[in-house]
Amino acid sequence: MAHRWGMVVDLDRCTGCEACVIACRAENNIATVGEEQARKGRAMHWIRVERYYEGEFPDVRVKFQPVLCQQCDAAPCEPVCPTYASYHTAEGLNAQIYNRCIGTRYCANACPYSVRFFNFFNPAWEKPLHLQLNPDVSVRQVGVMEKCTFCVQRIKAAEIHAKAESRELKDGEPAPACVQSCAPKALVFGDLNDPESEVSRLSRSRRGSKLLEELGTQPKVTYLQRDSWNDENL
Amino acid sequence: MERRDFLKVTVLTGATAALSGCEKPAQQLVRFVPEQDLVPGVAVWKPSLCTLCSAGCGLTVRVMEGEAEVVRKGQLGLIKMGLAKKLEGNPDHPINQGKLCARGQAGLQLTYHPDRVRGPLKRSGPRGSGNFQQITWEEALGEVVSKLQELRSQKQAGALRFLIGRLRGQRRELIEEFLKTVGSSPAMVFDPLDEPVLRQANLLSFGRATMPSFDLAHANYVISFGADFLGTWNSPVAQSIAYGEMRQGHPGSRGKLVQVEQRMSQTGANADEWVPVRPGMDGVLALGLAHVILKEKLRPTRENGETLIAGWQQGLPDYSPEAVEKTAGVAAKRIERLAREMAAHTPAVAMIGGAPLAQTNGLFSALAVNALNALLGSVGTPGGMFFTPRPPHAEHEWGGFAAASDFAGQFLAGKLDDTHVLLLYNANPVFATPAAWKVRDSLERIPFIVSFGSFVDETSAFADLILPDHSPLESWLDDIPESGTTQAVVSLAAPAMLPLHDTRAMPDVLLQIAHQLGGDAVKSLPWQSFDEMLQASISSLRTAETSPPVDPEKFWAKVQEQGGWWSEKMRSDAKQTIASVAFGGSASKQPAFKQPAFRQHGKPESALPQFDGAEHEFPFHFHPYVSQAFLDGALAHLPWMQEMPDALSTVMWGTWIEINPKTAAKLGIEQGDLVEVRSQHGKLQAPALVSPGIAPDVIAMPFGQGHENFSRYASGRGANPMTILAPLQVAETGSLAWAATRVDISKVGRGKLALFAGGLRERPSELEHR
Amino acid sequence: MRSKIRGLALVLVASAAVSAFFLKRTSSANSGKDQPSIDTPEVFSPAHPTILESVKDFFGWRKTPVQPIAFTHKIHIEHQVACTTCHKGVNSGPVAGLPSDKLCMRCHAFFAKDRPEIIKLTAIFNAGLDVSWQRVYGFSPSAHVKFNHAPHIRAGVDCSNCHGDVKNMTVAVRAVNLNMGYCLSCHRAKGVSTDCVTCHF
Amino acid sequence: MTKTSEQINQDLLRPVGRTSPRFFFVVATLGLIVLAGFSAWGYQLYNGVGVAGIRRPVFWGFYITNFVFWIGISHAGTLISAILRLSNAGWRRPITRCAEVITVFALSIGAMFPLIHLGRPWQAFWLAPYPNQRGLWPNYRSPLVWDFFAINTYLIGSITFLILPIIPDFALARDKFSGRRKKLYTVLSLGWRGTQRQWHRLETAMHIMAIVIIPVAVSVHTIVSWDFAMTPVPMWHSTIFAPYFVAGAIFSGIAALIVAMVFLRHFLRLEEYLQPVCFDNLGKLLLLMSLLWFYFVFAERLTTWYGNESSEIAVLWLTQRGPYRYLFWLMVGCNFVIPFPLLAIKRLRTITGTFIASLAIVIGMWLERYLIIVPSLSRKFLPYAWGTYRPTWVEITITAATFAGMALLYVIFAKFVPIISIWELKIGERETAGLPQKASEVEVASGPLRPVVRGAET
Repeated sequence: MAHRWGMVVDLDRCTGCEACVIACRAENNIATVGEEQARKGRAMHWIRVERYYEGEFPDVRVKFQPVLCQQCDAAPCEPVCPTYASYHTAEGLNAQIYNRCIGTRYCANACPYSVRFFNFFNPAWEKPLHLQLNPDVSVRQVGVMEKCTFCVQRIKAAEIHAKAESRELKDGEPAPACVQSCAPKALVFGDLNDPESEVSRLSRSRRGSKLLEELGTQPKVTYLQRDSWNDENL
Repeated sequence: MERRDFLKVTVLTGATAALSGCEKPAQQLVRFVPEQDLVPGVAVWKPSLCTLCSAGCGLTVRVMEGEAEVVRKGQLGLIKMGLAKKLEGNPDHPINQGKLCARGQAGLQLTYHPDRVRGPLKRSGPRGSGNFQQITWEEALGEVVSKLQELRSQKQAGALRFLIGRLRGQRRELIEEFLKTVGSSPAMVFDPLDEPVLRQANLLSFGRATMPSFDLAHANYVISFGADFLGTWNSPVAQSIAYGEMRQGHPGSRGKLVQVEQRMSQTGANADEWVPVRPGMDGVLALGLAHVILKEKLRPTRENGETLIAGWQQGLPDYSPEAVEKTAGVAAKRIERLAREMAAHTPAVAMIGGAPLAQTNGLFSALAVNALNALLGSVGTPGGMFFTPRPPHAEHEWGGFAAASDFAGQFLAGKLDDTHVLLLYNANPVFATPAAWKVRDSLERIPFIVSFGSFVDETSAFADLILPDHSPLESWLDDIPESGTTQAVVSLAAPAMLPLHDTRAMPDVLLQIAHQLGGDAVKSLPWQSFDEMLQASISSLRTAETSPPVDPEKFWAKVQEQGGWWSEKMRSDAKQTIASVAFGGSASKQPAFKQPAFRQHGKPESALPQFDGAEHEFPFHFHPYVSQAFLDGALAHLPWMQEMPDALSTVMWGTWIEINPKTAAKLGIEQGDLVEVRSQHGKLQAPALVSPGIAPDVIAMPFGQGHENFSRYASGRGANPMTILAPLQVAETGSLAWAATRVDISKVGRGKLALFAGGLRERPSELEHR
Repeated sequence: MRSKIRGLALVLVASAAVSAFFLKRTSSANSGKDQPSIDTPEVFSPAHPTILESVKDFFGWRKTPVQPIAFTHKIHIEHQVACTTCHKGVNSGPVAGLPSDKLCMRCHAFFAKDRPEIIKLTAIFNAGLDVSWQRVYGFSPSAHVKFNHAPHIRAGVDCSNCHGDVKNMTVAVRAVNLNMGYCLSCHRAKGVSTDCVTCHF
Repeated sequence: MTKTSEQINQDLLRPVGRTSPRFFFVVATLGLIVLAGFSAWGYQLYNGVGVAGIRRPVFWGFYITNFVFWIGISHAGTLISAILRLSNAGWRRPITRCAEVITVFALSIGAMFPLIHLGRPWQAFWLAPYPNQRGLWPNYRSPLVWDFFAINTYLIGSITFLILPIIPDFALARDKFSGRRKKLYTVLSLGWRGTQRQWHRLETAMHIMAIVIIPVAVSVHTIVSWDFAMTPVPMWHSTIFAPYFVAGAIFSGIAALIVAMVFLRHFLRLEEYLQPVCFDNLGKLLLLMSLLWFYFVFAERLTTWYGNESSEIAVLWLTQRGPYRYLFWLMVGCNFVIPFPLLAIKRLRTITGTFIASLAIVIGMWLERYLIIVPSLSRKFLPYAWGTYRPTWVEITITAATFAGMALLYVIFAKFVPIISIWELKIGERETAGLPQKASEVEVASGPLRPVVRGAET
């Protein structure tokens, strides 16, 4: 049976440490754009930890919310792409094919989650920083759109490996870099077609909800809302 | 794109063109015969250690064959070698269990940093100018040895000093051994991230000058006084793992986190209840809570006959909720509620760290919190606090930087002045001490300074010689983590990759120097290279748990392969574990808490903090804090860290000053305005960041930026709060009270902030129907 | 300082204008400073080094590689040397490795020492250098494609399918033009996935 | 006024025949600006689109604004002249050609902008469906692909629509001039001899084109509006967009036409041909469109405000009250407050009046497109990802260059082709004189060409 990759983000566990942010950079050769460009809003973080304040001092609270490509089943980014650079794979991923992208940036406008990032310039690594680049992921050139791929290179590697050993993938075997690095286990990744996988189990939680569900994008990332501490003894 | 960018672009174009003009294109470079045989395209995972903070996490390094430009025999060429591609947590390591924080992962860039010192350097310009010229290792070592021989012949061995950063395990042993053999005093330790005050308190309360561990996974109630234990404090990864368990690990029961502070930290942002308190009043608040618990007899106050905490028989009359409300600024009702909650939801544990310990009354606060833990019965019990046991072969704690070795104490005692030769390793006091200390000047006076640093920073800019160390990934490493686990751990790792540049490992260089010096040095340091020393040191552990002892070579291989040694005992069940390890494995039921400690230090008069600067002249408390990205600033040169948006401010590539919206409005300051902060000891400028998560009378600012000379990425970026701090000290310890400065602020113009976030709130007010 | 920068800038702008055709394309500089310091190492970037290069890449004109040593595949294969002996990693991972002369010398320290090419080889080896073989195949970075040898070999795809009749080649030549059409035709024929993300990521 | 065809030829061929130094001056100045635009584009191609001000989340900026604006302007000619032709409005005769020219040029300029704005323009040909070894085709679900087809169709159509009625005038010029000009016009006139059959064919063709071109024109701007309306972006995802855009297009088109006519009238001294009645009638049309535009904006804003959908309200307030308020109210001023009295009050609906109104509208409509695109993108659903946009010198230069380019093309065109359709005008003259009007008859009696040639001989 075909896989259907999905993720669960437990906001009650997330601490906003941003380990996922750096793990993603390291895994996916995301360019560092520098101060001038960062100030212009060209910084690229395929996964980001959104921070929202609630209330005023002294009764302040903060909500951390990791946001990455939601890999929507009805993705607004896909139909608008004139060249099929953004399209839906059999395993339900929103693939972004860099070399097919001509840079209309239409998908980025259509994406309600603003998780698509554009190479406004050719990326640059001051030598020997380029030695850190991951050879399993292509280095994007100027003028193409890029975004979270659920670390498709890791998924492919795992599948190839499993095939070589002529076996099925185990639950949690392919893990995106962000999931792998998450200390409080706020991120969980797996196959939604397998009802017994941890990700399926958690996405059925009563705390579960989808980001901007009302837009009908049918995301494959489920957010488990923050629990509140209620005092039963007093 | 503004004019100057346009300039920049063209300039860069020109520069690269010029360079590529004079340089041969890559495929024309010669190739050297590879020194390792790797299967191209296939990744291997090698264990290593993270050295960036005191947690001491274990790493696995993804190594793949790649082509690097290297210099061999003075010739530039390409070589195929194993290159570290990614750092992840070592799944078997008891501390971080396969996880790794953002900083740890960015540690990869230490190795590939373009501004790394690529070979030994000799100062060519005036001190501090940062002008150096390349020399050979032979020349460099020769110079050092001759200097040391000079000292020895002049019977001035004492005039050799070694200034190191946080350093544990065999590298520390080696340095101390080396110093002993040349007859000089132990190394000075400079680690701005260390908590000497807490160590002192723990020594007094528990007889252990060690950082505590917490069994958060099984705690039902956690109250943290200023400790950013999810972000930067103590052992963040281990604590985050446990925190996840506390929150959602046990179906049906979810622990509560209460954070007490003035400026909302990353941990505060995750708290279920955030309790703003007046600066330096954390101890008072802790005692207020204790008062309620005693008064309402919520917890047993006597343990097998004797009073749990001497001096508390009267029930802390001075700390009634009403009294505490006046001083600490927390409502009496709230204090009572909190006290009842935590007493009703044991195991409940209290911790203290960061700013509260950097007040003049830090020791008092720490002792108060320790006492509160004792009262809650959370010392050495599951869900409480305990001490990670030390491995059998290293009982004495280099971890415990007793005040004796603390830089602050020694420096202020003028110990640097009679120094003739100073060796520097991983310490940057010029950057990370108050300008008022004038460390610069005393370095100026030292005739000869040698740095082992991999980068030219503010301190090693004063060095006459730089003998660059390998990057951690290129080195033999070992470490003895102090906290974060119930197991005794010795981390150890072989180099994950060959050195990229013409660098040498500091321990090897030290051994070589010792051998060139000859005499006792050779006897006490017989090893040719550091790995021999490591093997020797760890072999004793063969007998520790397995009997009959395993074959030494096998053992050595196993240790290397799993990235260290950790006791298999005390792994399984935390419950009896913690009881047994709470005090260093010695299960003897000594009283968890020493009364005398509190008698001396718990006096009400020592309760209140002093601040530098008069309130009317400097109306705001200055609250510097450890940066999520750069810690104390030692990581400011990593581009990944610079571009990582700070969790709360979302600032990239810069620094900022946090101001409460009301305060900002009163002073006519808006987001991004350039603000000047003045203390009695100096002033600095940085853009304002208006944030609801800070008290109106507090101005907060992260450490880490404001480097004058620390690689292209950090130099001349932002401002350094250290420069305006008052040289106040924490009572009864040498250490710096870095949170005790008062300041005044004013708008001076328009600043530049690179913010990643657009909006501050999920439903901004503009969204509402008007 | 400012004026110095400006001066330098002007000079460089001028030089840029003159030699614009051969200039490196600019890319977002990391250091985010006004101007890279003099000791800036060369920057690694997927940008084409010159406009000319970009045009060549666009039309897929590649120059035929010139090998430092005229290695004859024919002879070696006749002597029963398997492809995997030298091209390490093909059957275990994505990349087909190019051998270092260490490997060559294992045999050629003893065999065919008198041949001119072997003498060249020995000379290079004795100089402590490696032979800088030029890749014959391989994709342009602008193709953003990741090819993995191992699964193809496991699937029993013969090397000659993509690399031509190497066993009758002297110096290897690019016998097959490995464009996307070529890959697809085979994938279609064998009923293998033609999903873009199978190769492009 | 009735003029002999003699005078008409004299007046209308004058600019083609004689060239003043002023012409060269104008061409030079405009040429320089256009050149600057092209070098800015070259600079962008060389370094990457990053030299423009676009950023995350505002990925579309000036370029797409200009695209929509120019496509809008292009609705001036063809559509209007087609409608007027079908309704056989007499006053159209002197203005049809200047209108159709605007269409062709505005369209070609507008069509450049998708290219300018692309990240990798050298791959733009992937928008065209052609068999290839990759087995890949354009994504026909994408509005951008619809755009590609619609605009190309419209361009071809309007070029034909422009060329057909010029042929007889080329022939006239051929017979009138000598030397190099004669050669040129001989080629251009495609062997037009003014036979009955030719006239007949021409008229049928014009009639068919006039009918066909209208749905095409409407479809073009409908599709342009769908580039926005098809995406779930606050204030974009709206059913009102298609008619709103079409109306806006015609609105700006007429305004542009009036501006152009005023300049022609002044510089080519066509006072007797472009008479106040044309401006008065166009003014009335403009008034209608202005009201229509106001109606659309009002309807759109009211429903958004009343619906109070949080993400849309954010955009609404951003434009009404936020940092974009100045631009917004300037737009309302330019598109309604200023033009309305000027066009509604008969006394003010003079040439000057309509000219001022039209200038205001051209500016206002550009602002409208900007205010549709940028605020929506800078306030999408997740506040964390909000951002603002500021154009750079590159975008500004290129934008300026397109306006200069439009003027330049227009001037050059007017240099080589009589900007008023001579033969149609003559038919108009006969109409007023109550003579037969079918061109074929005219041709048989005293065709528009032969007497002129005689006149030239005498």
